[in-house]
Amino acid sequence: MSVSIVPTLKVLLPAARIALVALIGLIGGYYANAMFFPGTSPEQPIDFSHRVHAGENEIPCMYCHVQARRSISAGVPSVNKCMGCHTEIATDRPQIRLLASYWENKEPIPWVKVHDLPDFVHFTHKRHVQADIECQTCHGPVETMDVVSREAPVEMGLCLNCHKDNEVVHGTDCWTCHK
Amino acid sequence: MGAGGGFMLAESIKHPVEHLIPYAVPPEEFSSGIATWYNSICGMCPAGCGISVRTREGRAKKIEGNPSHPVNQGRLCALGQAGLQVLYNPDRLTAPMLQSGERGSGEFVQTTWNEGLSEVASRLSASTNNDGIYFVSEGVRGHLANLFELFMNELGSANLLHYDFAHPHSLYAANNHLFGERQLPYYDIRNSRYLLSFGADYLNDWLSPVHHGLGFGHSRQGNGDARGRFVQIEPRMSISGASADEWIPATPGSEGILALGIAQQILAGGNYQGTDADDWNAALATYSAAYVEDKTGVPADTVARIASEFSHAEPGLAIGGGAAGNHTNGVDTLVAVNALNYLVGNIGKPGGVVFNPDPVVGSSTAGRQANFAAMQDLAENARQGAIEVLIINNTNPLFTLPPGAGLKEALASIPLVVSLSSFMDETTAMADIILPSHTYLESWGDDMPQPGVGFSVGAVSQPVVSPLYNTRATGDIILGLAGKMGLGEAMGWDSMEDYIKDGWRNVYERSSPDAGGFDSFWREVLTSGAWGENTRNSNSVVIDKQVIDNIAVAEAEFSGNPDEYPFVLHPYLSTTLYDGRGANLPWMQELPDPMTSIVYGSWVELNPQTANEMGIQDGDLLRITSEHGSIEVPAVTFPAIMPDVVAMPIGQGHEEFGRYARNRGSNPIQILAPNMDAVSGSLATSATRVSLAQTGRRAAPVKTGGESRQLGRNIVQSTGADGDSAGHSAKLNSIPIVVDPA
Amino acid sequence: MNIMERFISSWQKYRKPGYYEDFDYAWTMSIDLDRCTGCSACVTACQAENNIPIVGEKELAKGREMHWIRIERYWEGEYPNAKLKFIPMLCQQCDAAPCETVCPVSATYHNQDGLNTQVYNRCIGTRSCAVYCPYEVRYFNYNSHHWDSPLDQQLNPDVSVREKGVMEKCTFCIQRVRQAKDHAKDDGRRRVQEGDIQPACVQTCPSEALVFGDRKDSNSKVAKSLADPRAYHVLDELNTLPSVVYLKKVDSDG
Amino acid sequence: MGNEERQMQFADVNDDVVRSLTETGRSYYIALATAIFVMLACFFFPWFYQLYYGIGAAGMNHPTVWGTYLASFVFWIGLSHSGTLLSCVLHITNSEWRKAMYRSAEAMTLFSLMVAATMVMVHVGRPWFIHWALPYPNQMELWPNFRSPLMFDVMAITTYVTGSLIFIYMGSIPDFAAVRDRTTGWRHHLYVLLSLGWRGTDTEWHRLGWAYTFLAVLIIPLAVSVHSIVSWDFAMSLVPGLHQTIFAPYFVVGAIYSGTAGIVTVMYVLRKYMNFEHFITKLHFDNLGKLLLVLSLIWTYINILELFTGWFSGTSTEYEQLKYKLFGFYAPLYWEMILFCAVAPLLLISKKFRTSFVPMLILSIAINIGMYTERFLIIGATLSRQYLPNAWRVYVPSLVEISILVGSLATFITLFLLFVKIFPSVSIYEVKETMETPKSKKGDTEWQAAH
Repeated sequence: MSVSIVPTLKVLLPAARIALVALIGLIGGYYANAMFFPGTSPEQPIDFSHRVHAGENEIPCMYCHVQARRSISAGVPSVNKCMGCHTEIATDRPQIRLLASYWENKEPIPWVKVHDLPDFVHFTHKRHVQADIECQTCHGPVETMDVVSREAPVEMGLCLNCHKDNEVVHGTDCWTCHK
Repeated sequence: MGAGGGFMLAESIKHPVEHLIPYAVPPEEFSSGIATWYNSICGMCPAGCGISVRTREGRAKKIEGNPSHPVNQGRLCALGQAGLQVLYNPDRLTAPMLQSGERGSGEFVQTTWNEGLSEVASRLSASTNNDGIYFVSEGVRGHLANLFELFMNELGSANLLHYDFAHPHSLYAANNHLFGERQLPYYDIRNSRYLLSFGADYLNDWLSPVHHGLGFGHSRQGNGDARGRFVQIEPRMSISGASADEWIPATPGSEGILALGIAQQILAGGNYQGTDADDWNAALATYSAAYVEDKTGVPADTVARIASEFSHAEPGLAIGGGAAGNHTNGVDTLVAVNALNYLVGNIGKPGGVVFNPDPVVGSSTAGRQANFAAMQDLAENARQGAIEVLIINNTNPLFTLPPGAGLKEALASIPLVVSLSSFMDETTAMADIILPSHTYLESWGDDMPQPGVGFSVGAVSQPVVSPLYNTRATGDIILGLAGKMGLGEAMGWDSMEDYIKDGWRNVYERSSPDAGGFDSFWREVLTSGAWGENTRNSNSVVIDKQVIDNIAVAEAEFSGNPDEYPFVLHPYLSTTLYDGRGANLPWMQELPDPMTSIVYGSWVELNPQTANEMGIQDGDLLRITSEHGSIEVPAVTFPAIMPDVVAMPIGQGHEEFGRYARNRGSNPIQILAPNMDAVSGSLATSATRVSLAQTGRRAAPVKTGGESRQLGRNIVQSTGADGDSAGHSAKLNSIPIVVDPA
Repeated sequence: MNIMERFISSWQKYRKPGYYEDFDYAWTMSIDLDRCTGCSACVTACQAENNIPIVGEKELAKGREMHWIRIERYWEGEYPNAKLKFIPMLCQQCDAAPCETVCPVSATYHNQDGLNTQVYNRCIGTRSCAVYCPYEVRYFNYNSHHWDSPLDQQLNPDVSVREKGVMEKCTFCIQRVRQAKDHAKDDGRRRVQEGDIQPACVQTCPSEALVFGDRKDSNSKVAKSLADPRAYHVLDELNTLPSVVYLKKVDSDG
Repeated sequence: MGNEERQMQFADVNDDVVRSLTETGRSYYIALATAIFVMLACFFFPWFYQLYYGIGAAGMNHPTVWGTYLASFVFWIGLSHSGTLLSCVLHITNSEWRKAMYRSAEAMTLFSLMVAATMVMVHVGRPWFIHWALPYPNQMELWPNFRSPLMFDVMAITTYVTGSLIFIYMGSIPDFAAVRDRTTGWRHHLYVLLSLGWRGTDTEWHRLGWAYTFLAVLIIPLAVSVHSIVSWDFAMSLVPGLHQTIFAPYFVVGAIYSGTAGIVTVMYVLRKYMNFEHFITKLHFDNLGKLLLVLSLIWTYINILELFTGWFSGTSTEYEQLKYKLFGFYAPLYWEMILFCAVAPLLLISKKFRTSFVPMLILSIAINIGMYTERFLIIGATLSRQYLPNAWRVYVPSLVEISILVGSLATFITLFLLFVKIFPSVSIYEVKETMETPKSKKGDTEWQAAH
């Protein structure tokens, strides 16, 4: 009787092929999704361009996101803040008209959140801004984006490395961010 | 297939979409992520504590005591904390409604404020006789009270009633009788060395519990070595009784006799040097130690001991209320108790009885307080058909009145019942028109706490959040009605805020009007949340002879004869639900009762011996029967209650009042006899005899506590008064005290 | 520093007796049993501050209460000499905490404030910490709780809402501690001072039975009450080194 | 029956064993189907419900936060002992009688360990994060807590599983080869893979023997350590009634005790339904019986010690604990345990009892019921009576818990049923070692006639 393993392997070959194809498909599918439907740059109610505002016109971030320096949340500008300029500037453009219509009906604009941390992470803009951390560190080069997308990997690793490099006091204590 | 799998995998780990929604126009003090604090007034009980409410993103997050308010000085009780759940209660009334089906059927249709108001207004103007208009409100003070007065005067009706179940009518009457004071005095527990409390659960529900709590703590440990001693006299141990150094059970209704017995001992001990000592001796002759022991069941030597301790403590303070005041001889009792203060001469002294000035705003509403008699008259008039319109504001008489009053039936013959309540309580369910009012956290108001703290105090309450629903502040509703009825010239303010502001100009005049004009004063009051003139008067009184001469305590009368109904029912205000207004707050329902650790539901407490004799186990469902009805409640053995007394908390047993309160437990008021105190006409809640019977069923109440004995494990350690035995166990080497490195 | 070294160092750190003395704060609560009236204001205050769920009657009947601070009651004697004694029981923030050693994922450990952390998002729910805790002050989320709208609008944004399968417990209101440090930083102060922080329970206590502070600051209130001859620890014999100190009830009748 | 007297031959062994693998009766399929159905209905369905609803689906409360799940975990770990452990001990003491039963015993070890692992998954509140209990580098830079007895457990059990797996597999290689040569079709291919090209040369036999013994020696301390560590999960706490030095030996003995009883049960079943009458004989039951007797005596002794120390300590905590165990809410369970694990086994003194199969079966099952109760009491009864009387509360398992317990049993049976069709459930070559060379052909025909 043969003790050779070869015939068995022959038998198993087709099964192995199928498994291989499936695996490749799995990996391919995963990256295909990540590539074509990244979901890191969601569609916004108004095509607001950070490139135009922050980039070309060099409006400082804090001008609109006033809260950032003194509050845990940077805060989105209220509609009347937008209208502060756009009652004069570029009033004819369709997107600005859209904005104006929000303003007339006194409706808030339902912006879609791009950089969203889990609810158990208590991040405070205040401390980081006051420590002169560039907004771009976490938000990526926003001033170059027409549509804001999540580029910097805002994950625990990022926070920890930064806290370590800057020797934040008790920066790696869990309760610094998780309460 | 594999590809699909991978696709789904990637899909499944994606973030959910969240929105960032900015204000169209943000309010000026708003900034996202930063908390804003507003000072206001607590509306949960009549004590009138000051609160500061923490808000974030325009929502109330936490209520804390207002440190600058002299009543509670930053502290707050459980019920006050739970005020948030009044504001955010899922069962609030959200819009004006009209009764669509039968009255009480609970069928309502929504309507607009305009319609609702004009409907009520037209009915009011159409009323043929003005006294046919009744306004029954919860006890309110300050400008709201004034506004009600004004409104009713304009309507030409005298029938404005403030109805609170727990209002201490007897105490008012007693003080008036003894000292000739219309206001309640301020009992200075903080500085007293010896507190003698006759049935007053001062740490839980009596007058101003939080303020008393502060006083208690300070008197206990705040005065260095001098530690205040607390003695509680009551048939069933209350929270205050548990915290007291000595708890003395006395036969229900005999507290007054005990007080006079003590008084007699004080005189006999020659500790009273007053000129009118002889009058007192004459008046108290009958109350010999033996007589008192016979009537009260308190040993003669105990009476003597307390008398001497009390009179030698500098100063001693005697307070009375709660069950002691809720007997047919309530006023007598409280007169006797307050007389003790007179006899030890602590009137107007720190640690004694300090008389309150009249409130600055809202001339004392005590007179307007409806006692049981008044409510019975109301019911009677209704039956006569003399009532055309009944307006109810945030009070719930159908729940807090014994059926004996017959109010529920009487309502049937009132053509129009209007409710201004924020919740669908029993009474509101019977209304034809509901004009729901704001909660106290959404509306403007002001308050002069009664009893105050010995000096004039005022506070303003302001809305801390924008209204959640289509409701209106009570004041604005009244003003609205006035407007509809063309009472404009008399009541021409366009909002409660203006009215209050106007009113406070007088206060501003009182207090040095140099401080940069009214507006800055007003801003100051709003930010600090309180205003006061912190000087206590120290005037004493002389009790005139005939008051002394006919000082006596009649025997308490009970309904039901002792053979048929062997037990005296002792209903008490629930620690967590007060008089039932807390029953719709989940936090309060889940807060374990400190004495029994029971949550959700009601129970009846009886002495372990009694339970043994009757073969009753904890959790057996008992039927409690009085001459006026019967209810079923689970039994709980309670080590500190007299064998012939059964106690039951008030607050549960709602038929309406939202999902958390409805059909839970039972309401002892339902079986109370309509007995009254002869003098004050207030309901004698403790004057009902009952009988217990096993139903054979079990319904063990939900408890959070297990075994209630220490089994020698020394968890709650105690030491002798002189701090002995503290030494050896005080080796706290386990906590090193390190000196500040900085 | 490589992983192995880190293991060793952290191991030694927690083995060193009195390691907690190196921390820059030692938050301590003292509870005067002679002042405590059992009014339970602290319980509700805590529930409001820390998003403690409304458990519901059914769950409570199963014995799954969640109050981080609870009032334990102990009867002594029989009628007519019955006495009732209250003792507020909350996480003792032990310096030698049994719960810390057992958690397999280090969801609970001793942090720089000298407190027992409970990191909800790290917890996998073995519940061993609750078994190891002799004070029974760790509470487990047996299911996901919900707040009937709009009750959820009250939830405190500074505190995470815990999901099912997670252990939770008193944190000495860490969010308030953090905030106080934050303000201190804004004012350019190095340390938080006495009175900057009051946990919800301490803040509301009507009889001022609860006192909170840093015992390293030798003239803080708590440091004084530690020196009080009435001071003691519950279950001191277990040598868990609690940061909650109780002051004995004065029982004048022995 | 009655085959024990008859002289067997090498061929018969192969025949029987291979038959047990290839020829499958309807009864087997029915049994398997039932087992799988019960497993799905009673284990997986309630578990998924619990995943959705939360641990609240079980009856646990505050402060009794551990319940039957952990009890089952300890129970299965316990059952796993004396499979491999016993087999090792007997191997290095070369006791002949081991050879017929050790394969199935080791299989038991393996499967009960698997079930135990699933019990952990069922027990924890958030099983979807269970991997955090394993040390692996991650961007959170977080590691498990190596001070935790539970971590020791993870390590110990994983090691033990690997060890047992290698041990049982190595022991079966020659048999795989034997079966490989007697089968065709997919089975043949399967065994070709499993037998790793075993030829049966002297070197191979020599190496195998050496490695086998070596591993056996290694596994003994490992097995002992595993259950000591399991006991530390409890003993390292401060809980009165758990915080005891005796716990490690107590658990190890208990484990071997219940494990041995388990083996008796399994062997009875194999003997009856796989027609192994002539491999598994009175001798085996007799020996196991003696072992059980000894173990039960040691176990009883430790129990008495526990009571004594509890009483002797004189502290309220220990004393209440004791009172509660003996006369409290769970008292009936306690006395049931004493009856099954301490009293009943005394019957084993009589040889007649030890060598009669059905009574032994009943006793072995009773012992395991008793041992499960013991684990339940250690957790349930102890946790509900701790330091603060005010927090005392009774714990009653919910339906979900009970159903999952039954389901875990079904899972075990399923695995075992699958095993007997893939593994030769008695060791062919070692049984042969125990046999003399064949005599006449006569007996053979006789024997075949007997079938």
